[in-house]
Amino acid sequence: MIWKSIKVGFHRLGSPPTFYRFCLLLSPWLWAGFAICTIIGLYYAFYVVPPDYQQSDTVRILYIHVPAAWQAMAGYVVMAILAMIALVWRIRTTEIMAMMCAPIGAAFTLICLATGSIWGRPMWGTWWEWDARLTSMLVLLFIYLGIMGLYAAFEDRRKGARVACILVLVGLVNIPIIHFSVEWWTTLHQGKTIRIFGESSMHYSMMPPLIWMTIAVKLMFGAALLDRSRNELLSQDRRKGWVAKKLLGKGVK
Amino acid sequence: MSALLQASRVTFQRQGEDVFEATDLTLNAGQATVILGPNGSGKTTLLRLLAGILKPASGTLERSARTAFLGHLPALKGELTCRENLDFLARFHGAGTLNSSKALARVGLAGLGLRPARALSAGQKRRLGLAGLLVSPRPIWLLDEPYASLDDAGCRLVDTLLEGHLADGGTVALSTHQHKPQLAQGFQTLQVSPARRAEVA
Amino acid sequence: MSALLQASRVTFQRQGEDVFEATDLTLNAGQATVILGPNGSGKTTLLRLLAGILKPASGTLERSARTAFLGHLPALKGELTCRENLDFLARFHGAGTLNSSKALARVGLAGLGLRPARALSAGQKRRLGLAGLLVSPRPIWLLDEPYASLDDAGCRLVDTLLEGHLADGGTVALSTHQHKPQLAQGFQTLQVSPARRAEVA
Amino acid sequence: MSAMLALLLRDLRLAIRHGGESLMPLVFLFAVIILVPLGVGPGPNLLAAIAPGMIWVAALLASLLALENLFRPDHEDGTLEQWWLGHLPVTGLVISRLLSHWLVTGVPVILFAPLAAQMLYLPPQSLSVLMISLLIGTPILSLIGGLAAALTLGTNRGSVLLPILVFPLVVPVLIFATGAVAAAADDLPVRANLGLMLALLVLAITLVPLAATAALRLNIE
Amino acid sequence: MSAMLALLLRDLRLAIRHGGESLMPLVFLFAVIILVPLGVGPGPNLLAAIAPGMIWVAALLASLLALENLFRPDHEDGTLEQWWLGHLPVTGLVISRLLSHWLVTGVPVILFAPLAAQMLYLPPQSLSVLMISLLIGTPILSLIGGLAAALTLGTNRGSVLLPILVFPLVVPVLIFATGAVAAAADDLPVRANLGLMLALLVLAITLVPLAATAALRLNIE
Amino acid sequence: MIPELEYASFVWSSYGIFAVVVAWQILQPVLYRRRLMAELREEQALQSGEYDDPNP
Ligand code: HEM
Ligand SMILES: Nc1ncnc2c1ncn2[C@@H]1O[C@H](COP(=O)(O)OP(=O)(O)OP(=O)(O)O)[C@@H](O)[C@H]1O
Ligand SMILES: Nc1ncnc2c1ncn2[C@@H]1O[C@H](COP(=O)(O)OP(=O)(O)OP(=O)(O)O)[C@@H](O)[C@H]1O
Ligand SMILES: [Mg+2]
Ligand SMILES: [Mg+2]
Repeated sequence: MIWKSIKVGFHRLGSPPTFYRFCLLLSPWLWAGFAICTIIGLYYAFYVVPPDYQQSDTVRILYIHVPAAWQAMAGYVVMAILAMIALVWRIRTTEIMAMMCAPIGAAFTLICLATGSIWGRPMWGTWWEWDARLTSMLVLLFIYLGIMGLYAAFEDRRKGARVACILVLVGLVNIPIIHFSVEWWTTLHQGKTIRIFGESSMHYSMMPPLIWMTIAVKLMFGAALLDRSRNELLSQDRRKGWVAKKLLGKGVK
Repeated sequence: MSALLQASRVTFQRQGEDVFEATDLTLNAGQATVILGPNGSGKTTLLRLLAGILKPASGTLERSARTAFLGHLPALKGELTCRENLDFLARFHGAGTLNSSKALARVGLAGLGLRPARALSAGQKRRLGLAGLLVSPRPIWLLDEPYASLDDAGCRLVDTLLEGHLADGGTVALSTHQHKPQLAQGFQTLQVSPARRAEVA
Repeated sequence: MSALLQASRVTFQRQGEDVFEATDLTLNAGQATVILGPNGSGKTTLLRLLAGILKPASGTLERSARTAFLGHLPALKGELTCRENLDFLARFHGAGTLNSSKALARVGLAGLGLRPARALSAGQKRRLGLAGLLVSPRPIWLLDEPYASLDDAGCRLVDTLLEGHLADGGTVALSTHQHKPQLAQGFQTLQVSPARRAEVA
Repeated sequence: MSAMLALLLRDLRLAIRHGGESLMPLVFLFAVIILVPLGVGPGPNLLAAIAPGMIWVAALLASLLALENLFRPDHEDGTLEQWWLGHLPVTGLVISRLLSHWLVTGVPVILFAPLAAQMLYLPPQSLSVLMISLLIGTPILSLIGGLAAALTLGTNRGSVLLPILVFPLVVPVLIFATGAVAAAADDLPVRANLGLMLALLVLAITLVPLAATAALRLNIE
Repeated sequence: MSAMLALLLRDLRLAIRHGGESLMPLVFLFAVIILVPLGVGPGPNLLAAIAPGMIWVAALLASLLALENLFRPDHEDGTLEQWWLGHLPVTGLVISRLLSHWLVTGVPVILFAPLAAQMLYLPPQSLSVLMISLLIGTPILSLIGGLAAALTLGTNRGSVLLPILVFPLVVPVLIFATGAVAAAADDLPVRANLGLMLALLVLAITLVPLAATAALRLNIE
Repeated sequence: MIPELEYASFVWSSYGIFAVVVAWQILQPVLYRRRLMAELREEQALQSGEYDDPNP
């Protein structure tokens, strides 16, 4: 029953003009939410939170490092879900959305790696170490890049998307490895300190900016995803009737 | 007459466009089908669809017997000898009553068993491909231009092979351009027509 | 009539055995020659000899003009687009009056210039091969089964290309099986006969 | 089963008859073994330190090298599309092909590793760990490489992508493997590294054949 | 001339579009640069000692790797026989093909050698010698490899022969080259080694194109 | 707000990277869209025959 309604919903969104309108309407709201959350988050991060007694001011890196890390992983999960739907039901809009997740996810992975590395210099005395967490995160970046490259390498965009979706699903195994690497292997990287349920070993005063930034980053992911998907759809369907209609009509925004 | 293969409203898409118009086709035991159409109309694509190599974008396809597909590409390994190629096919698809040597003799390649496949002439390669059909019993034959590069004797050979296969309860669909099969029981034809492009409104 | 290519008593040997009987052949400007013979009789070998790809084991061969050879193998790079393939041929053999786009249009491939050659159908590949003859002016055309895989329109296309080439003072030798050329001025034929095996004394 | 066996035997026959690839792994191994002492000078300690890295690099390169020929020739001569004629499990054929890749590129390196280790003065207690790491690791290389080869088969830009896809995935394997051997040389525990590799192997074995089958299917269109 | 140029340009285009081979030399180089320190541990002296050997092995492997594709694809799709249509000097085409092999396999290694040397702590005074040895040596690798590829083109047992033919011929080159770099590191004279290499290069340049042309001619029959 | 200047450069460069990457994510779709629309309009104009040159 639920499955069916989900499927129907996807099919309705699967119609290119509807999807196009959906993206057009939703994305500005997401951008606005992103802006607001970021401002609040940055305010907390710089004015409210005291420096850590151990890590002093470098702890402020956490407010971008951790949201970016989480989003890099969450973005991958979203992409994998979309890829699954695309492969099973062959809905074109989900194919496109899955593919468009990759560059955004790659961007967040890059942020996580860069900030982590910058943070590591004062904390661990090294920019880089081949430990399990760091290595698996680097692998995530390359998987993202591989997906983008694979998609771009096909002339037939739909075929490219479907092949790349297979890679997406295979690459999914890397996500739990990233997450649990600190528990499975002794690593330089610190273990789990933040819990949503139960006692978090992080001081409560550090939580608000982290939460705000996390939400901000999620909204941004959604907004960028919709923008990119809309572009890609337009570019793929450039010879289709509905695009021409849009162009002839009130002029496309 | 039993249907060995049944396709209804099958289509195939490349780059989001249909290659040919939705097609219905039934291959009955003992009956031959000739697929006609100009270059690039989609005959090969259709045969590959029927063989199960491609997945239809829409429509349904039912096969109730094993399938052999002989395409433009030789599907032979040039480094292996003719006999090794046939032995491999027999083991890969399951051996039948005809062994490799007999199959070679049947298609007029007797004595070439130890020759590496790449040292055959064009027509001999096609004949080796035909021999591959014989070493393993598969009721559905899908042949893409089986007459290409064959001399007159070769064309007659194909006709006799087809008649034998049909008499054994097999079925065959083949595409061809210049030479039409000469079969005692005749054949049905299917004209492939390229899909009209979606109009820009 | 001037002879563009003259072969006298040429033979070719594989593994110490002649492939075909010693052959005489003269290709005159404006004249077509059709080489006939069953599969494996040595037509391809003879054409490759005439083209200079193989060296005759005995006999003499004189060519007084540039030669184009279109064989069973496509001599195309599948990764390159149709236009890139033709551009390469034009630069490699020296460009003529027809540019790549016009040559493509001439053989019925207009609009496929940006398609990688491997994504063509069998007949379209053969047509691309024909286009390769047009981009660079070479008076001697040696064509190995130019009609293979072509539809009726394609066969007529080959005939018109041949007539145009002959009218320009070129010459052509071609091998064929099922379809014979339909030329206003007719053609001479050459029957290739496999060499008799040296008898075991 | 018999189809898988037939394919495996034919692949090995072709490798012997045709492929320089079948000797290349050993060429690499011995190029490395001969050249490294020349550059380093015959100091046993130095050589011992670099031995596992060298042997592993040889294994990786041998594996990478043969990837282009894993599916492409079969694609080009039409043999690959015969896999889908319906009465055979294609995944089985993919497994058989990957197995023959491993037999041709991985096994020779494993077999000659003890000799190479000896020539590079690897301490005996590390040798067994090196062998285990090769046994676990080289199949991973074949599996990952096979997946990448299947994914890129139909692309225009072919295999510029291949190393990009393969490299990030196999480098961790090499890091863990050489880490294990280095740990063994220092009498440290090697469990963690080898366990990780084993986990990767299990993952690869379960995922790759299915994913590669799906990718091939899409690419032969 | 223009035919040679056309061939060269097309070969390079194909290398970019199709061949993973065009990235493989760099993949090798970086596999070596990243993995060796991991296997060896970051001791600058040790790394410096093995650096020239490693870089040279990468160059050798890159060159060997591409040999199978030097003439075989052209042979199989019928492009090679077009070379003999009479109005072109085939030796020129062979030279052009060898040149493109060197451009694709040798030059990237040369270009990235300074970076690799840096990362492996090669002493600066050896770098220039390393570069010179690569400049002289990599064309020799391409030439010798090209000859072997031409010789083995038509054989049935294909390229099991290839490494067997190539290896004994190129190992001396590698020994002279790494010897020269090692000598430079110890401030010893390098003339003798480099001179020998230069002699080899001259020899190869004069002999190989003709011999390869003859071998190809025989093999396309 | 950052009393200890010792680590300021680390913190600021982190935030800087974040800002740059986010900005790029905002900008890229917009730029791509511009190019795409220009292309589409041109194609459209070509097809409907009312081609007006954008650079008169
Ligand atoms: C290049 C280096 C680094 C990388 C690639 C990296 C990667 C990651 C990733 C992927 C996560 C999310 C883990 C998850 O939730 O499953 C994370 C979380 C975190 N990282 Fe890093 N990190 C790096 C350096 C650092 C440094 C130097 C520190 C501080 C000393 C640090 C502190 C944290 C903290 C506190 C968390 C939240 C932990 C939690 O999950 O509760 N990271 N990092
Ligand atoms: N791999 C491919 N990618 C894209 N288009 C292709 C591909 N293969 C074929 N086509 C196109 O699809 C159409 C149908 O091709 P197909 O090979 O089925 O034709 P065909 O009827 O067999 O022609 P022929 O008589 O020349 O063999 C052709 O227009 C061709 O250009
Ligand atoms: N590379 C080779 N090595 C050994 N024998 C060969 C080789 N190529 C062809 N032959 C043999 O030489 C004979 C002539 O071959 P050729 O290709 O010239 O025949 P053909 O007349 O072109 O035949 P078809 O009509 O089938 O194309 C054949 O018997 C063939 O088996
Ligand atoms: Mg066809
Ligand atoms: Mg022939």
